[in-house]
Amino acid sequence: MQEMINRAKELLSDGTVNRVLGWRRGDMSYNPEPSYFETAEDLDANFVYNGFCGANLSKYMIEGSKLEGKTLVFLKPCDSYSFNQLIAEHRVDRDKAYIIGVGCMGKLSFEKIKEQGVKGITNITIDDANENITVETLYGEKTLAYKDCMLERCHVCKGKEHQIFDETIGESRDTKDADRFAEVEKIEAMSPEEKFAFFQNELSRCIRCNACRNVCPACSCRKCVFDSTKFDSAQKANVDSFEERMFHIIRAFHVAGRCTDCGECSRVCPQGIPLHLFNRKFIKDIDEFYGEFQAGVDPEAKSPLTSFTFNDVEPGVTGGRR
Amino acid sequence: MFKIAKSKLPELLKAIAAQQELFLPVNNNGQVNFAAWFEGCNADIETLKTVKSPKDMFFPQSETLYTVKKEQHKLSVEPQALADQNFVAFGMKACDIQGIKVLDKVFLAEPVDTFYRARREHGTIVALACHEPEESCFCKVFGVDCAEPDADVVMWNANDTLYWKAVTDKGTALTEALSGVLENADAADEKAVETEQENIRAIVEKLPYTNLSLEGWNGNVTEEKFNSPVWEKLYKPCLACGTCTFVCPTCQCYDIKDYDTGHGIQRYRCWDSCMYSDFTMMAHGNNRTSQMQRFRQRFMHKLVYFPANNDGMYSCVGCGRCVEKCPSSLNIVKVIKAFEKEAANHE
Amino acid sequence: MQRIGVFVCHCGSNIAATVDVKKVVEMVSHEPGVVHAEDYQYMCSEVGQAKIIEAIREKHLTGLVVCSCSPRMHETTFRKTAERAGLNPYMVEIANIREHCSWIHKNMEEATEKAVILARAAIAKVNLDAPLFPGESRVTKRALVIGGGIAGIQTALDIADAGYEVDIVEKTPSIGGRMSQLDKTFPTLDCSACILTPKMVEASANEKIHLYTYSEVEKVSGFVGDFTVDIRKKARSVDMSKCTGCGVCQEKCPSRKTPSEFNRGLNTRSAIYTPFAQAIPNVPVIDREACIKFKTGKCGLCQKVCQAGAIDYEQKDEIVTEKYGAIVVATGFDTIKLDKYDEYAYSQSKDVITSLELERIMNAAGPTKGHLERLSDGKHPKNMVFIQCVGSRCSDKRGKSYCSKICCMYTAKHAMLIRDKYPDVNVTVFYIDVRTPGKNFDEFYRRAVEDYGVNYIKGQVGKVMPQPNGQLLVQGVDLLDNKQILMEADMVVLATAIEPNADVRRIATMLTASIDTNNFLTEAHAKLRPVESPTAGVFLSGVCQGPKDIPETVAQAGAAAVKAIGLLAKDKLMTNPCTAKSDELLCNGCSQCANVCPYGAISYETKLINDHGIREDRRVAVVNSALCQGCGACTVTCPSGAMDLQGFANRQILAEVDAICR
Amino acid sequence: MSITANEEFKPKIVAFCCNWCSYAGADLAGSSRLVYPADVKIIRVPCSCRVNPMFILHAFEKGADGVILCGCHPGDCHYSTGNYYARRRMALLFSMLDYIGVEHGRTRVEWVSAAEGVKFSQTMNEFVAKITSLGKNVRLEDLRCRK
Repeated sequence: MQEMINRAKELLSDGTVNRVLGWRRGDMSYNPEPSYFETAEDLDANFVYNGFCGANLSKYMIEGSKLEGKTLVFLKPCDSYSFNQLIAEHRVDRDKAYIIGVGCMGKLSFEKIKEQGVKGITNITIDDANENITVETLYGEKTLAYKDCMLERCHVCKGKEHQIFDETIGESRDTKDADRFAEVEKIEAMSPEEKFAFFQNELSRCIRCNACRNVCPACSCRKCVFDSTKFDSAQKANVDSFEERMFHIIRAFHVAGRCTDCGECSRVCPQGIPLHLFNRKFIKDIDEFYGEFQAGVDPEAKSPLTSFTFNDVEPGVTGGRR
Repeated sequence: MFKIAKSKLPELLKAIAAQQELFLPVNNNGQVNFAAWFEGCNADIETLKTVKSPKDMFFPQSETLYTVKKEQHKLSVEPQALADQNFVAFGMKACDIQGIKVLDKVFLAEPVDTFYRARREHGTIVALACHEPEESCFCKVFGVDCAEPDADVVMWNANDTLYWKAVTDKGTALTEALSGVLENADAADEKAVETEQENIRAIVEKLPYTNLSLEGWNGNVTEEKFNSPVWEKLYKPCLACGTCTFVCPTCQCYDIKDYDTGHGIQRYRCWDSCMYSDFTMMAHGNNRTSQMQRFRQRFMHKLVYFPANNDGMYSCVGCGRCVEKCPSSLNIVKVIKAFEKEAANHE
Repeated sequence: MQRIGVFVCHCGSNIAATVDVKKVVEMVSHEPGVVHAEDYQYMCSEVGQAKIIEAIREKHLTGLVVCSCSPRMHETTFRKTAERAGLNPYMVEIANIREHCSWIHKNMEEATEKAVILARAAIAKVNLDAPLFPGESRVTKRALVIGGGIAGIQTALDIADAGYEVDIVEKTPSIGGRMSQLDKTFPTLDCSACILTPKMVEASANEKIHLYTYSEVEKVSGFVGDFTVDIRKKARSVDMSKCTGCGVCQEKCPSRKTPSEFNRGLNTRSAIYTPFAQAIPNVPVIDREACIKFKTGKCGLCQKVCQAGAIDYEQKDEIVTEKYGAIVVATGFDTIKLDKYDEYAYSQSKDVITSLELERIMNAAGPTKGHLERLSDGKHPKNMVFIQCVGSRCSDKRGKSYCSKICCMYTAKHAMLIRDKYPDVNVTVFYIDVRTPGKNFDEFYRRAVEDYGVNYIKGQVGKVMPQPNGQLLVQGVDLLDNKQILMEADMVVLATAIEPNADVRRIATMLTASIDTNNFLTEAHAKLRPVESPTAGVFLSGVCQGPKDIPETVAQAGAAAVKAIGLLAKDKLMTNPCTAKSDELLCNGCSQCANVCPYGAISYETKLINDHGIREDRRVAVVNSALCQGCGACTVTCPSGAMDLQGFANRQILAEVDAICR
Repeated sequence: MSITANEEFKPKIVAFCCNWCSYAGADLAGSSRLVYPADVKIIRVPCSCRVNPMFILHAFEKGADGVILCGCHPGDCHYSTGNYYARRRMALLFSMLDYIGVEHGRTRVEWVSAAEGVKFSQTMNEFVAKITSLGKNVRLEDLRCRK
């Protein structure tokens, strides 16, 4: 972290960048926020980078690209896929960004920590090796394995290679210990009734807060079709009915072939809905139907839904069934 | 005062449900929210905070106001029936009850919102004191005592026992109907409750946000706060989602929309969020065009406009849901602290 | 709200026998917006149309629904009817209650109910219709032909013959193309030069035709009827207005080691050169890579010997910008590289040659002055082996999946010519299939076999092995006798697959014309619009679209010319108003729509947008309505719904769905 | 609302047909008097690529029991490439519908040329039979649209 601060100060002072986009220390151990820094003092006092800095800063660069001069942005390996995809869609300006790829040891989930019976957190310390975290609470102290507190997405990490950067700082650790499509396959194997019951139950919790959409770097529309009167789709009703399914299917469809599987949607869902299951289903189908494709690797690549071959599979052939 | 062993909770719930409709915190796949009771439901009174506040028992996220039907060239309007069934809101916490009081100010003031009033009248609130307050709680800042909620019935959760005290007539009526399952409490139990309250209050004192100062926030500082340069920095991480508003126990804004059912039009209202770009969109456009303005609106409303119109009552109750749920880790505490810091810098 | 009139047609008894038209009239009259509903025997008749016109005028209708036969039948009729009454023709929707209802249903109640629903859907759609107006764009009456081979020459001649100006851009120093390299042509054995040269002369003499030789297309902008093209005239280093074509410079040039492109590298040429004797224009160019003057600054011999003073070492590339109404692509082909086919020993032996090289060897102006001889030792060959389908019909990645189409015929030609001129040479042809679909083609091939004794073996050659004695050992298989063959040959000729000229990719990108996986330009419709590109105003001539022989190329060249003439003959183009339209406020500028547009109709502009008080420069999509054909692919690709299709708008289709489902 | 066995279930079926091939194929089915059930209602679109997945979900939301999309055969698209995009979009959408537990077969894509009146009619007969066997769409409808 100190290396990041030092480098950021250098780049600020030599005029390479006008500001730094990183994470600001929160008032709790677990709530740093994405933030801009413009002075060395501010960086020294408030810049933080640790396991709780899960937020993908690529999305902030859409607005960041409109600011005067260059912005130094810190991107984790998975964030860099999103940045590339945003370049492909002309939503960020490469020339406005100075990208430092930062290492990643896997990011922590506040929910996962609480799930392990932790209440009244007063302080969290992460050991140097990122093996354990010690949680001090009003009701006693607890040591948890770092691995058990990681976000789902880190267990199926795409790898710790930055897809785009001007320089890199910090080390990474391979955190992949699960199959990315295992959950999807589990659902695919269910009967239609079970599938329906599963999704109905998960989506029954949806409160239409749009956190999944607004945090998503692929959902970068200036005005979402679900907020627009253009399509007769602008509905905010939260009725225990088709509404949510429509929203989540269409959202997943709109980002299909563009979603880098950064996992932000699932991270931010206040109701813990595993939203990545929608996106990952499309990713899996695209891989199966049209050949492996990872959005955000090559900004020049054509997305699978804006290309075709003469002998693509026919609709009705269902992924995971063949 | 009465009591019941916690192990007998299912029986208690069943007995209540036999009397009235029952809503209570139910765990669904790890997430606890208020929901209608059903036999075998995963009732969860240990989790301190439900994800959503319990306000939608009184002010549902979506509700139909009336239905218009078309028969050839004739239109007819079918009014929506008001709630007419008694129900019990079981396990509400002190902060959420304070939230309902905030909503009362809005919906029970003239012109009265009849949908809301009907639900309030038919609802009996069975509160639960906060056994183990958490770090994100700051209800004390708003004068809420989570050891002694203000409700029809208050319960305490200690020593594997639920202690039950009827406070109002509604509460007494419910208690009488439950005489078959509730046991009478004795002096030792009274003592146990007192101890639990002391424990709770002691923990509250140790909470990190307990000493948050509201100095400088009142109904008379509109211009000063509105024009503060702090907002411009503060709002930056805001993603403009509605999480904070939708988990908040006091946010009361709603939108009214029509839904074409194919055989009629349902006019319904649904929660809206001042964080959304089309909030209060009118024919001429929008009176708040930037996210900074929308962000500012939310906190100005909670801490300045609402007290200005409601005898100094803040429309934040310190439940801390936004602290836990904001995707960008922004929240009202950070706002208050930022202004505090700004003020300190000026001195 | 619209004021809609619904007109229900009986179509004699075609509709009325199964649909209760009176009931339909009654039911639809309650629909929102409907102010008039009536039925009539034949709506399409003069009387029926008069009823519509009367209702439009009397009831001040703003939209029409005609419940009748298929819109494919009478939509145009009723649109014209509406127009006659002063209503915008696009305010008309048809409910197809004949083909889609009365003709396929037996039960009257059921059919009537369906007819009502179809009418409701049409009413719902017309309620959201907006008047549409076809746009107009002007036509520049000049055509550009890219490529100066026989395809380009013929297209240019035909266009010029119709009275329009036409420019040919040819990359090499002379027009003529591949055909100029051929010796004889099948199936009549005409001398290629004898039939091509007059065409070349005609093209250069025609005052409507302007030749840009040694030039390339650099940039294309604009759209159908109004293209703007930058042409790079490469520096020839010879002043075309002064040069007399005497050829002295070429004789005197001391740099003579450059492989001759025209002779496929079988011999060399001078640094200042014309590709071949009959070149048009007959003005040499200096190959600056080879020229001693350019390389070392010394020499300058050509300048000294040029009586006309035409040599200009200072000449620079020049960019000419021209406007065109139509563009014809005639970029032709080349043979594939053989580096992946080393089993045929092409790189190892001078005596393994391609068919095109054989053409040059057989040609009197070629490297051997037309004598058939081995390039390794100049000896007259006794045994020749021809191998067919080298790189054609190839299932693996090395070659091409398609049939090159011309090889069977030219190989028969070669075999026949060799056997005719040198009866002592044994000719063997290894083939997979012999394909001779064409006028007098099979007869031609049969002559080769029956009259000239060419030995055809069905089977493939696995390997050609050069021997120390200079012989070639050919190892193949005879599939009919099912036996291995090992034979000696003095020369082996490879019928090398042809592929589109390498430049076609660059040109297609500039024109936003699509190309297929083999780099052939795609036609607008494989069967019905074979000489048009999906990009309006761009036409295809010759092998750039697919393998062809000379007569087919000439025929297609003429067809492309006719299409171009048809375009140039118009003063203005009326554009289809049912085109896509982008809402600037919603557009993200993400380019996804342009990626799926088959017509290159979508471009992006940076514009100052006022989005409810927020003013900022944004990249937004702009649809060129002259190019858009209205397929709607972009509308679905657009996630925000910024892109919509006029006449088939999102809300209209949803309204139809609602009407059907309610 | 439940459908009992003896109550005759009349499915609501929306068919999107491209103007150039399938709509013409439907016309040919009509002029050839090839009968198929009246439950099928056709919406004309310029090309199969005009059909937004939202249209399909919207139809289900509003109470459709089956949605079928017909377009030109791959390679025959009037706009050259439209149906190739439609094919990918629908392949993914249908797979997703299957994934969330919608009965297999409620949606279908069929390529029908202008000459295939017989195929059009056969397809519609099959599709109606399939949807009838599946019964009412309850998984994708909006309950508010029920009568």
